[in-house]
Amino acid sequence: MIGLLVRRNLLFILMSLEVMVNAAGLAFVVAGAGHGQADGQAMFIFILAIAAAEVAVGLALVLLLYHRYRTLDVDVASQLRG
Amino acid sequence: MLKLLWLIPALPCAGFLTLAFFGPRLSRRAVALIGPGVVLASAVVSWSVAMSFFLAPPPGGAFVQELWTWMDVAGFHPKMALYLDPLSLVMMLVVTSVGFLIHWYSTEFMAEDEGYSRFFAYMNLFVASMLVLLLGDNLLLLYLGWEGVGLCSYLLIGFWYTDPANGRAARKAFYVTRVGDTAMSLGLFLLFTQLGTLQIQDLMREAHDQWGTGSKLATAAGLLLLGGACGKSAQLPLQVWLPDAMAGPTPTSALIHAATMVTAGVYLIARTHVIFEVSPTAQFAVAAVGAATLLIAGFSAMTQWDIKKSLAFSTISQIGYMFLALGVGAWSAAIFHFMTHAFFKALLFLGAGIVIEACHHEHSMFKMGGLRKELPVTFWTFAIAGCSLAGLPLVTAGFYSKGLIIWNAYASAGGSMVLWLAAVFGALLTSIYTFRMIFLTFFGEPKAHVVKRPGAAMKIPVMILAFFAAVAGFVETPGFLGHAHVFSNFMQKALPEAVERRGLGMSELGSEAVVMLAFLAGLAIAYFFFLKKPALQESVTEPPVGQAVHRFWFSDWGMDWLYDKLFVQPLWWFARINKRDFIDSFYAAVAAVTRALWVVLRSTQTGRLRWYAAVIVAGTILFVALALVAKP
Amino acid sequence: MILVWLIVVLFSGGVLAWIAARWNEAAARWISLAAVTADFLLSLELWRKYSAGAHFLPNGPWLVDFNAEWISIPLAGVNIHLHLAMDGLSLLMVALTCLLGIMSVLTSWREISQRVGFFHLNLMAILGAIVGVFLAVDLFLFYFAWELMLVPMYFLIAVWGHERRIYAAVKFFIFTQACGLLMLVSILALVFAHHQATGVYTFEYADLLNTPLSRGAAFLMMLGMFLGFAVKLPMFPLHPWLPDAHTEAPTAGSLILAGLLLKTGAYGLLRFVLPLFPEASRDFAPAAMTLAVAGIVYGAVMAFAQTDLKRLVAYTSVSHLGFVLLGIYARNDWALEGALVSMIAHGVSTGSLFMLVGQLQERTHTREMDRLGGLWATIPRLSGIAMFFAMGSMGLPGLGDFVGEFLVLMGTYYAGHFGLTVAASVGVLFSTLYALKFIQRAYHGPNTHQWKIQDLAPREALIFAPMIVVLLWLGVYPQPVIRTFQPAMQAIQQFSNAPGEAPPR
Amino acid sequence: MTAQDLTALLPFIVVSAACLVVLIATAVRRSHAVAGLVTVAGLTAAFGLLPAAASVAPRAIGASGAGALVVLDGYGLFFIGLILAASVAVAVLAYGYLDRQEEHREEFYILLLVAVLGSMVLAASSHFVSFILGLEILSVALYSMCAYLRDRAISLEAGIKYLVLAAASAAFLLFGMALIYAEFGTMNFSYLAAQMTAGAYPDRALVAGGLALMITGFGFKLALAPFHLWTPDIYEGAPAPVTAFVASVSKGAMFALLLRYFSSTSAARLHGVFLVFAVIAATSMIAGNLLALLQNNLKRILAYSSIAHMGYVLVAFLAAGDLGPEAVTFYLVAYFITTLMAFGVVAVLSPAERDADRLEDVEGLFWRRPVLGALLTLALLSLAGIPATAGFFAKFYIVAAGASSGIWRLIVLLVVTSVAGLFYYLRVLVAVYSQPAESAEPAPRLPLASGVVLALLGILIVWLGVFPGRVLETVQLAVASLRF
Repeated sequence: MIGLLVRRNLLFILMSLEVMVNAAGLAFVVAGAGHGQADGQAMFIFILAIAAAEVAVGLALVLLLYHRYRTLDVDVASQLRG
Repeated sequence: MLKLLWLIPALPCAGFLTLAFFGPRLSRRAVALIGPGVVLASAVVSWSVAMSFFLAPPPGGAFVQELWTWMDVAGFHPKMALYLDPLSLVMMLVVTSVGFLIHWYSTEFMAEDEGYSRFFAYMNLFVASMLVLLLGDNLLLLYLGWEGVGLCSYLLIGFWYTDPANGRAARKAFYVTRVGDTAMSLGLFLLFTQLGTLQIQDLMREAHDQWGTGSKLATAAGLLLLGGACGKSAQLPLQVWLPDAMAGPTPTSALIHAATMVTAGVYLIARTHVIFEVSPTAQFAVAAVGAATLLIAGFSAMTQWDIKKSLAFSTISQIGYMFLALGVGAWSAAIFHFMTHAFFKALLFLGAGIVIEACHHEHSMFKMGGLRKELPVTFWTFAIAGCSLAGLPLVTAGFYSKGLIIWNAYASAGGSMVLWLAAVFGALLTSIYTFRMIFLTFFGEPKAHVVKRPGAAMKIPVMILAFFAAVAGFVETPGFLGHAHVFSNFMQKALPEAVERRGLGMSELGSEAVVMLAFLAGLAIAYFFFLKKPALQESVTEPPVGQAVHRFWFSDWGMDWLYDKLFVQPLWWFARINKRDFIDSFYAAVAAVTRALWVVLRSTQTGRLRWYAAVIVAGTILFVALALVAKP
Repeated sequence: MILVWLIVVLFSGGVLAWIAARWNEAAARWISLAAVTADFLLSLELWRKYSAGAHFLPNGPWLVDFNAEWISIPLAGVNIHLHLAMDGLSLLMVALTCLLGIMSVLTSWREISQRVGFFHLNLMAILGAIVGVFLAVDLFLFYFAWELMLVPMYFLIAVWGHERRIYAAVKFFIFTQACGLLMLVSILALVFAHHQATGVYTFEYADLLNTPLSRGAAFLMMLGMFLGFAVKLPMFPLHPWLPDAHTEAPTAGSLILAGLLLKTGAYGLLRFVLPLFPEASRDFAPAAMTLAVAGIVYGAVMAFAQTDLKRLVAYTSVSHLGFVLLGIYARNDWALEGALVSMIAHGVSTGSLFMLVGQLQERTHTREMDRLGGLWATIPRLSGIAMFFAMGSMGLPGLGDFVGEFLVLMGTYYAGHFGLTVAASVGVLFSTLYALKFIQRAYHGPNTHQWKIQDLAPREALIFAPMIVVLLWLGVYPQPVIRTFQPAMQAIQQFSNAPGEAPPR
Repeated sequence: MTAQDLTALLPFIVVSAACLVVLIATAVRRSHAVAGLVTVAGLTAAFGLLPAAASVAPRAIGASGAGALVVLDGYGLFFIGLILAASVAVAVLAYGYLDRQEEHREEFYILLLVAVLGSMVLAASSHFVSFILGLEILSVALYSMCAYLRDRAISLEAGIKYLVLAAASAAFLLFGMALIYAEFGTMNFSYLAAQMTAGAYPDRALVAGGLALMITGFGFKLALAPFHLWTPDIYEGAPAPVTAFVASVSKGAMFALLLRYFSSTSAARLHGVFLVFAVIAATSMIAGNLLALLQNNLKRILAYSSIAHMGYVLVAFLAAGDLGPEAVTFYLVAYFITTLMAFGVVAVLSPAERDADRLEDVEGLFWRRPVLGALLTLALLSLAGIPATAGFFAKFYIVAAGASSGIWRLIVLLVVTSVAGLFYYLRVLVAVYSQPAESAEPAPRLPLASGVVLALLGILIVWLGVFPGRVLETVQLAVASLRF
């Protein structure tokens, strides 16, 4: 979560997002283990799939950003305000 | 014949309507015919009604003609009804006859004025509303006439509207009379809520039965009605408007500000005399107001240079006499003085009109002089009226009516020595300023050359009025001069008899003698000051004290300045500063606050991604904390 | 069924006029004129039928009743009816609406030249909504019509107004809508309180009348509703929207604004606030009356301070409506009767004053009194009529306003508020100030700016004839109006008096 | 998966089939007309099959052990119907809008169908797994739809912002779910409800924390107060039809789930959670209305007003008793129609290169295009809650619900903020009715299909405003089935 707030590079933001989602997945696995059910792991697999989809679209957007602004600094894309 | 009573106010009203709507299209001749003609017709009808009233007096001495119910709201049902009794009969006769003469006079006086039809329309409306006032059966109808008359005086004073000064004088008149009317309307509310009716006759009966003498309610009602009367009749607290009202054309001053309207107050108090009988304090107040006004106006009249202003002040002081008479309980004397005053004061104004017209609209008496030879008819009629006003003994009507009032000021139930002295001193003042006026305008060397001779239409009414001014007195002569009580006997049915008080220090003859003395003294002083040695005037007014006194009296005892400072300035000041309605700024402030909030919130929309993420995280932390902390 | 016709005729007239305007604009004007006159005749016919002996229908003090299903939600037990009903009060109000409606169409004959169709659509929509307000007896329908009134009025001011019309229109909208929503909250609170007591959701006026309410709740609800109506009837602190809305609205707009919209406020107070919350309004009465008197005096003084003609006339409405409010809260027969008569008289006299100022503005293109002056010479007929109505608004006896004000003041005096009566009479005195200033500045005085303008054409003078007649008739013989209102007032009195307290005689 | 299950799932099947067909069609030969037609056909077919699915309702579908993943009851079907109808409107508007673009227009429909599928799953879900799956399908499709017009910089920016923030809030949501799963050991709403009502959960803090975290997820998706900062940027950046979709369908589906989740587990009655929701509602009403006061961009005004409207709906959501859910559902229906109308008008007006969202574009619209002007006025009046429009009755219903459950402070706040709200609706209205600036370029030709849709929406607004009885009945039926 800290990475998301601190870093300016879009790639790094995507990476920190991945970490956050996986952390939630891990929490599920632990919860599942606590109750001795397999649901936790099943949920984790779903989360992995979702994270993958997100990253795919994210990278596509990163490409577009670089193509347009020649930089990965996310603050460059802040025309919309007010 | 009595059935035609409703015709009397209806005729002038019809005249007003025709002139108002079709006036501009009618020729001058037609307007001159309709205006006075209608009033003449009304005068004729009122005389015939008077005749039938004399010959076959209706039962109970009064005749009521009901037209329609005006309103009927749960117990309050004033009717549009006309009530005729000796009091309103006399008033009606005077109003219609003097009214007609003045109309006839003004056909020529206003000849070259462009608002000709408008003038006669207003005059007819005035006569109509005055008659409604006089004949009104209940106080609400009287109030309707009362305000109508006020409106017409506003319209007529401000007749030459192009000059803003006239407009201001007209508005001043309306405001001051309106103050009086408000006091009167409060009186009406008090009377209705306490006694349950505004019908004058049963109001009087109720007042008599329910209120014991000296009851506070009666005093309050009396004082409120007195307030109304003072407003309309320009008595002490509210007399500032009458001198300025002279801005109107002279016939209007003659009709409204001399003969009829200003005496409406007298009529009101006479009509509701039971209330004043029930509360002696109110009655004494009337007497006090009368006496005070009488003196103040007398002094002010002496210092005026404008002939009409001087006449205006003399009217105020004469009405002061009438109030004095009402105050001491000499009801019929007051009405008698009203009748005589109407004749000679109207004549004085018409004469002044001729003089002003003759000297090319010159108002200042000091610039006139020696008109005796050029305007003989005017001079003689003016002189007769002047003597009648001053009270030339035995011959003029003024002497009898004023003498009667002065005698009653001492002799009658409410009378006292102080009042009598004030009345006598007033008589002295009256004769001084009257003769001052006559000597300044008609005697001495001619300063202004005469431009315009009065035509027949102006001379005949003046002569008729002069006749009445002289003759009218013999109707009511004091004891030692033939003891004729025709007038008071006639009034007997409507107004109670003035009762003599016991232990009188002096007889009627004595008081009449003193009055004659006062008249002669006044004549001498005036002759000595204004004709013999004009230089003497400067000697009086030169020293600073004399100058201060002169200025003080001239400006109506500083009343004008006082009211201006007290009421007019603060209102204008408030109007200037508060044009933008300060309540509005409160709502503007609310709008400003919302705008400021908007600016603050807008700044949160920075557009930077990381700032958004930070806010989301902060929000989450806050809510988790909130959820944990909150009690289950 | 006739009640529905009253509303439908107006709305359909508006739509027809809008469509007709495509081809020629005069047709649009004629259609809307026809619609309004038809309505006027309907109301007159109703009046003739019912003014004689006002007999009641079985279900409450109504003369004519129309009830139809509207929104019914059987599950939740909510059934809102399209319940229109007319009694003496609403009959007179509808007649006034139609009369002023005709006047507004006539005055805008020449004044509105662009987008005539849309103008008449709005005009008819407002009139229809106002008639709806006067007839609605189901609280939801009343609120529906109440809000519906705002939108066309907003358009009227915003599109056809003068310089600062946007500011004025928005201010008008927000003021009325804010308090309207407050009213909605109190209506709903009342409905739910009724639901608690009787278990059924109903917006029916008759059923809601005697819902048992705790003192505090009743006061709050009453306050909410009172504010909703007080803003429309510009009570003293809530009045700043009125001068702006009036000055910027076109003549027809300000005529309807002054003549009718202010009356809906007073009508609401009479019809809903007094009967629904008897004890609460009795406790609140002294406060309301003081505010009313403050409004009278403040309105009069502010009118005196203005230099813009329309703002002056607008402030006079604040003062006159102060009288109506005073009358309503004095709660006895004379005051209520007086309030009604002055409502009608004010509608006529101020409406005509606005029409006059409109005509003047059309000719001289200015409303500033300082630039006018000495017009009597050039336009005697218009100035004469202006003088007549100025006298009317000053409360000259013999004209409608005086009868109303006199009765109101008498009622207040009888209700024991001596101080208030004196203050109100001083207010009347101030009314002379502004009336005479209006005449003096505009018509009298020297013609410094050499105005050479063309006087009222006979046709235009004809517009004022009925108004003059009505005002005079009200002044001299107001009996028919009073008799029609009598039964309705009895009903309101009987509802609005707490069971224990006998109506003050 | 018995035959009944399949019939129940028919709408889902048809939509995914439509998506595949469009995929293959564009792969074979790019034709905008075909893609558009298939999408609309697919959606209407799904809508048509709803009664068939309703015949077997209520069906709980999912593995027997872990409890029903998806439950297709009256409530769910009602919202699915609502979503499908809205999507048809969006599709038609998009068709008109994209027609003016030059290249690659077909992929949009695939994304649209995916998003619709996601929101349908969301509306019908009753299990954490189906909840997160539906949410992510919807969100991922939306990321690319926002950034669809690649040549516009603001579109790209909107896409990036939406992706990052949505992903972050999804993470918080997941973590919250994990905490609740850790406490109760089950992810199915009905089982959760059973345990929660029992009230015997030892570790209250865990549950409260979990719920709070979930609220972030909900709050972000519904653009409620503290999480609303993204809304104006994405609304302005994304193309008009997409904004319409985001503003209506995605919020509607999310709120359906919120309502189902919280009314079944009656978690909202927990004092802490109630307080959180009250604070959110208050701040979003205030922020929403105040932010839009002097805004000049039409889409941003509508964005802020949608924040405020979500605040109003939250007030109804907090109202206990039977009126609450009804008010929410009815308000959502009215809100759907009005937002679609407003954004539809913007979509129809926008030329090829940029969206017509500045106030100048709408200047004097009523005199240039009377029909469009009237429709926009209707939408604005409905947003402002003026009678004879759906918005009025909806707002009336909410205040009624609030009054019945006695949450007076929120009601008064609602009244005050909605008055502030009037101001900016009037600002737009003034622009619509002011004199048209001569320089304004002629608005592009009104495509027939979108015209029909807009007209239909206009009629719906008025119909709902004047005779809401019919719709109210269906709403009540749907809500009745919610409390099984």
